[in-house]
Amino acid sequence: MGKVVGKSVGSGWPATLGLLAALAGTAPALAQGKPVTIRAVMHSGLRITDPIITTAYIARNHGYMIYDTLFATDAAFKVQPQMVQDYSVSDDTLTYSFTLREGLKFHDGAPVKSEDCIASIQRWGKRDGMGQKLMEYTASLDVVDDRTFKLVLKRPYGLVLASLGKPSANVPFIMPKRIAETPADRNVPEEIGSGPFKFVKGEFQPGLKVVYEKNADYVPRKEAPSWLAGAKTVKVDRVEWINITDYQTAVNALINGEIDYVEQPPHDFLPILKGASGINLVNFNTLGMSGMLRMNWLNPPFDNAKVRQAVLLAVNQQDYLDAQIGDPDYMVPCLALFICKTPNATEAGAPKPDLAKAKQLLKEGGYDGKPVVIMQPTDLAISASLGPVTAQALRKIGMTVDLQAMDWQTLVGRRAKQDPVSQGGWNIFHTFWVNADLLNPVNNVGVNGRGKAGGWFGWAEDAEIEALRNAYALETDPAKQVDIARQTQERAYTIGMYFPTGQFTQPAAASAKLSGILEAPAPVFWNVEKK
Amino acid sequence: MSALDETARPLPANDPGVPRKRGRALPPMLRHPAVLAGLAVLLLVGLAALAAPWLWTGDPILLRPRLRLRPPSEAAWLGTDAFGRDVWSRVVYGARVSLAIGFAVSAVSVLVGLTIGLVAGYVRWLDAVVMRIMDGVMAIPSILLAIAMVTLSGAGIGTVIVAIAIPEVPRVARLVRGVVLSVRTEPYVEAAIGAGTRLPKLLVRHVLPNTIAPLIVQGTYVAASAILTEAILSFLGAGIPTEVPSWGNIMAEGRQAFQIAPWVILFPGLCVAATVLAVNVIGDGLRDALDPRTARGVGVR
Amino acid sequence: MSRPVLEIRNLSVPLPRGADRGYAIEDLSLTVAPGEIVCVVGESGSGKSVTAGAVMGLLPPVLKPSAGQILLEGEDLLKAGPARMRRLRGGRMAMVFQEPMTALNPALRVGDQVAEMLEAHAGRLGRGARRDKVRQLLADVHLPNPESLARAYPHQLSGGQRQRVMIAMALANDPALIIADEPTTALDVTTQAQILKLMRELQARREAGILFITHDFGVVSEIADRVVVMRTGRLVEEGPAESVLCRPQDPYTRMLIAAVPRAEPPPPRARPSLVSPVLATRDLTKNYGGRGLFGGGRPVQALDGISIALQPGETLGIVGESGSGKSTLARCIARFVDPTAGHVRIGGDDIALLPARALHPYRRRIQVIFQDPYRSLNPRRTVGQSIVEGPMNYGLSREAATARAKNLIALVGLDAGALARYPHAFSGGQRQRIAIARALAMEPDVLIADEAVSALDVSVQRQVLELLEAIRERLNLAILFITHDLRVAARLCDRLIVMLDGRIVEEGATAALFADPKHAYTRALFAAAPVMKAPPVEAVP
Amino acid sequence: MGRFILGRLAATLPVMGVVAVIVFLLLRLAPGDPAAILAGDAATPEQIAAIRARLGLDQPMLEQFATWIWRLVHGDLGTSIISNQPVGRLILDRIEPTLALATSTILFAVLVAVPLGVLAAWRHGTWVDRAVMGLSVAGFSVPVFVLGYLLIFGFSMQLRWLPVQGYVSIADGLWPFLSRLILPTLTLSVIYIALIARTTRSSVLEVLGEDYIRTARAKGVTEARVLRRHALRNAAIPVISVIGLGIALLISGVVVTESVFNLPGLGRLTVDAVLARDYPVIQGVILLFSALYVLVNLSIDLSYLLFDPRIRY
Repeated sequence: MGKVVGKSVGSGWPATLGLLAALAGTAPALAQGKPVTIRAVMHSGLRITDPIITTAYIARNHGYMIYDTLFATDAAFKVQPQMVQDYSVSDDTLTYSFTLREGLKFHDGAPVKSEDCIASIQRWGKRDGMGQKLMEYTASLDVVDDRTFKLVLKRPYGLVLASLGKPSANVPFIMPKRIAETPADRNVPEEIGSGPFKFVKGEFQPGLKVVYEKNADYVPRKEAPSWLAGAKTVKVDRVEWINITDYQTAVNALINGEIDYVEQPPHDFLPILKGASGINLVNFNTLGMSGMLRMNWLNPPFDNAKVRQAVLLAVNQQDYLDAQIGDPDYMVPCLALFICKTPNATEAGAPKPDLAKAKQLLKEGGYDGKPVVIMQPTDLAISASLGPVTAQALRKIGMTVDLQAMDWQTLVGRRAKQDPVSQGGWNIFHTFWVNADLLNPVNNVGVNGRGKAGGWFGWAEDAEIEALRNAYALETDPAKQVDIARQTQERAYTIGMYFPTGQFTQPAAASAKLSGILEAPAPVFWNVEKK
Repeated sequence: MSALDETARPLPANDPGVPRKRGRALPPMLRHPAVLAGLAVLLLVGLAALAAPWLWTGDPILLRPRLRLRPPSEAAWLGTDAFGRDVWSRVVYGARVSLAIGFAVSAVSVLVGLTIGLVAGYVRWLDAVVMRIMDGVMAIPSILLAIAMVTLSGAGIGTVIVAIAIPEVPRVARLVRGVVLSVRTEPYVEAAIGAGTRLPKLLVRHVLPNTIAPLIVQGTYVAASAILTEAILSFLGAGIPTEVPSWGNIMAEGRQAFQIAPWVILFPGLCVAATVLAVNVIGDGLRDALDPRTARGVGVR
Repeated sequence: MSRPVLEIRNLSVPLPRGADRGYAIEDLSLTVAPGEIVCVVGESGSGKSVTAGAVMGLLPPVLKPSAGQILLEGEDLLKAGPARMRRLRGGRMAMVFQEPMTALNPALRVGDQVAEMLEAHAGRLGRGARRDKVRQLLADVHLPNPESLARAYPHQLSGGQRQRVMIAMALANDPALIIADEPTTALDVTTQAQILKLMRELQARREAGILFITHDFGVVSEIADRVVVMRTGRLVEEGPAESVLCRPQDPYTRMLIAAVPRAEPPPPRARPSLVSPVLATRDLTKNYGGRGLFGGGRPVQALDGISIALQPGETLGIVGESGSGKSTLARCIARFVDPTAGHVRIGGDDIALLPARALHPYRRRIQVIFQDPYRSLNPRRTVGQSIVEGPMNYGLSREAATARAKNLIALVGLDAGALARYPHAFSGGQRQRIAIARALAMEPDVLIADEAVSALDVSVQRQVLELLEAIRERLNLAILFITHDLRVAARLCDRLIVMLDGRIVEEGATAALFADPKHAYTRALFAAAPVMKAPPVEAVP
Repeated sequence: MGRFILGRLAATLPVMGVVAVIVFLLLRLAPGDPAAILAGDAATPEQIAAIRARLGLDQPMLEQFATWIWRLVHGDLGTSIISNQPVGRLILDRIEPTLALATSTILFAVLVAVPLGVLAAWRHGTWVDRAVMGLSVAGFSVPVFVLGYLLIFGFSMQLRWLPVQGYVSIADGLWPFLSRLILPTLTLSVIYIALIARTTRSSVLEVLGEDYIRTARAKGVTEARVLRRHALRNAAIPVISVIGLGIALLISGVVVTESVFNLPGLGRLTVDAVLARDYPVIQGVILLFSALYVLVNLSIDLSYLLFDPRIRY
């Protein structure tokens, strides 16, 4: 089951000094009256508080604090019930009926009813990839009574539970009906959920500081916590998210004891943190993350499959990982699109670097030497280093590259454009994903082949891969699902949908005073104690 | 554009620009010790920039991810940065960009400021309108104006130069206007008017030469602050394209690894400090040399 | 005779390398007895101010006396330390400076600045006693209601009043020696007369010796007991005032005295009968200030309905004190300033209210010579370029303009090589000649000389006046001559106009006006003009 | 006097107008679109268009400008597109740290720079003069984030005297408040010390050349008193104007120092808004800055009255 991870590092650079600081740093947490507070620095500032209208991870993390989910995935990739007491599936597998646990209450005191769950599922269904697919096959969602409701499918669909319990990016959080009825493109007016923490609206400073308080009425499950499933018991009074944009300052503040937790310290700082005493490196997200190189199928030269193939042969993962991470302990070279060491992991169809063939394919693909625009986000450390590596690799096979630096928001705005390069369009951009979002062909947007209508940025279009994805969704036999995943990967590589620049793990850094940090695809603060 | 919030450069707020006691041609500026020292440093940096390829430098853009963040050694004199690029080559090539920006910004802001200042100083009814616009531009904090322009219109050396220059223009314009207002009542200007000289020739021949001295001084300060501003802009991720090596870029990228690889920031930082110091010292030296009030002249009456 | 208050023995003050001569002062000896006024007179650069500075110990660090002694009541000041000198300065010796407008601290009340003199030396005086003493001092120098004046700020006082305050300050601690460095040069002639009278009266009542420095022999003859004449740092002649003025021994002294224009009008020149005037103004008015967006208060009237006429070849003098509006009149006629109302006819056309663009053809016909030689030529253009600029504006080719410049530069008495040189290579007098050449290059109908010689030394002044006389004869040129110095006006002008507060108070032929001035103000003006008592002495070139 | 103030306040309107137009155009003409940013990663073009409509970004530019001005006149700065908080409140949250840092920096800078400037002027030409000016220019030439890191590394990490980052309001305790201001103030004031020292030196130098200083010396007054009573008062005006400029710059937020020391000031708010194309916030904050800039100038001009009796308004 979930294990508490953390190797305490005692020896090394001014140990005694560090210990002294830890003691003298902040008043002992146990002093009566003073609320036990965890001060954490997350990877970015929370501005949009609606986890449904945006796939930003900070909004998802916020969601896990104040909302609860019907189902949740555990460490063994199994979907376990969370708010659901028990559920049953009809013989023809078309009707799922769910019954909620006793005594579930929203923060405003109102009990959680079936109508709340149905409204939340419908809002989530409008925006999330797997949600949209589920809604495609759903005939109706009916209330049976306050604690029981039914989901009736049009035809058998294998991923009902996998969708309702998906761990990341647009998690189906349950909100009160009145809030869930907010249109899917507008921020929720109030932050009311039924999760283990309450959102303190008064102290919220967008982009600066977010404060959560323990939800005394929350009734955790009996089972032991495992990933996002099991008991969500809160063991502190308050959690404050502070946004420190300068990582140097964040690391120094952690070493000085001014803060207790840094979610994503850049890898360059890990040696310092290892050396500092009173600080543990906690790799809560063992599944890790992956970088992705994405080409735009609408604009030449990448509208031609041969040129896309050439790119896949020109680049190699080691360069990306060296530039991005540097420290071998945290690199995981792996060419499996659906992430190594997971059920769908396979290296089938993976390209091997071959510059000669790449140059030849380039000629065959009719590359005319026009500069290729690579968008590089300078203010997002993790993906800033990928652009230059691609640029150098493409230059090696004779392509001219225009590496354009911009900030992340500009990139997000510009990649949504389908215009030609001359009118603000683009050719290549890089981004990174939490691996939990890439586990299967349906969830992994990179292999979405719906092109312009409903496809992901880059608008890859391929009927064959769409057929494979549908087959995967409808397949209930796990062995067959793995085989369909393999075929999807082979197809994806042949038509060059994207190139995985390598997996890496990103440990968090926590003060030695914290214990009980759970291993999970998202940074969660239940079960964490502060001595 | 002065890095206004971080590095507001000296504003000769009260310096009327026109030395009161006239009648002396420009004394040789080079005698002034400070100016010599400054010029020496500037020359050194300039030469290094020009002779970059022959100063044992490799390709400043070549990435060698395996050799990332190595300390200064035989192979890489100033160590390597987060992409394994040779810091020595990048600093030397970076000199080209930083110096170019420094002096291009200075030239643009002085030229534009000069024209606006001359017009505002001489054409009275235009003066009020132009000055209100200048106030408006000055009221906007210039680093924000620069960031907005660079972020909104895409990073590129040209954009950065314009973005840094524009907030400087009002100061230059105001300085020139001050000079024009005090010069136009000088007897020899009135004599020229009396002799029928038309406005354009009058401005160029009689008014303009008097603005040269204060403009040179102002120009040096603008150049110094432009180099710093470029560093600040790159630091905030809104500066020159990351591949193009400039001192600002190198420092911006080296910021992350300051505690474990301080050399990436320190060497370009030293270069920026030395160059800005040199340019400022030249500015100060010029101002003292060109301004008879503080120059040591002996008047016997 | 009791011990001299001040005795300078063989004082020498070297100049730093690179100056035009070796010494600022060379082997100077002079004495000032108690109750005596010793005038030190000399042209600019004669070292008289350096002498004053040496005595007070206020020379710039670069000028250090290298030989000799300065004895103040027997004590050698060159040996006194800074602290001792500080006690003496303002205590036993005090100084009155030339520029009253800038000599007082603009940010402090007048009374406080006088009181500071007492604080620095008469420490034991209480606050109340000090205030009374200040009021007493201000009364001594005949300042109106000292009580309120003490609370005023310097900019609220006139030039004359400020100079009286400086004198009151100097007298505060009953010093043995008062040094006055050209105290009246910057003042109007009437104010100058009052200050000189005041100094004689105060000096009679107190036993202080006065070292009075000036370049104006008129002032010397008014006030000096003994006279010291200096030239390029050396003492040229010294003796009682009467003998030096009437029987000057040294040729340089004689030349100086002869160069001082007499206050007597010249023999009347043969004047052609009245012809239509080349220049005439009618009811010319000019107001400053008034209804600006933020400008406050009532408009200031500089010219109030001035009507004058200038005949061809005639020299019309306009005399008046500062603030009388004479310069404004000149600037209105030359259209450097736009008149508020009235007419200015030049050869029949009224240019008073013409827009600037239409003025071009008329600019040529009126040329102006300015007061400050050091600012009337563009330092960055050669003399030749400055002269040819005008004619070329009116279509003359470069060659023709240069030829004209060549013979004009000769006409004004300079060598042709001057055309290629820059203004800073010339003296004040030479620059004024170049300015005249530049004006004549336009072949104007009217030449306006606005205080054209006021800034020049007496000897140089005389040469320029002679040049103007020669030119007006040769070119039959009409000149509008503006000055505050009656002696200069008397020498050059055929007719005179006396102005006061923007209006003409009297007008007439120079000789007639000098003979019996009608208007009270004109009479006061003539009385105040410092006139050489001694008989005329023929000039030795 | 009252008339002057009213007149100057009236004069601010055109300036503010110019600022409003410049900022508005700058944002609207530039690439990058807040709607796309708000719509997030998986948004479809239709959804982005819907958001644009809701925010009124699809109306003609003139209309958008008119509505913004109309609401502005009624005191409504609009709400942030990204965090849909009222812009007014966003600014209010951030104004205290900026004001605290600005005040402490200017006070510290003036207390250090003015004496230095006077000393340099008094000892004009000697090594003291060159040393002071050299130091001030050096201070000005060092990039501020390098200085910031060094100070943190020295005082916070090694000596542990001062906290690394953060801002504590003065209401929550004087020492926690002060301890977090010391290092940012030091980092930032170096630049202003250079600026003010240089201006003080040239202004005092100019005054020392005036006639009334010579008169004071002729009165036998001690050199120190000449400086204090005569020179300083008259040298004050240019120094005040450069201090005024300094205040205006500090209020506009010092982005880098705020990010290095994690001070939640106006500078970072603006930069984040610019990077996120949050038009209402950018417009609101920049209008605030220009209003403050103009008010600071006005108060500077009024302060001249204290120093120079000749000035009449």
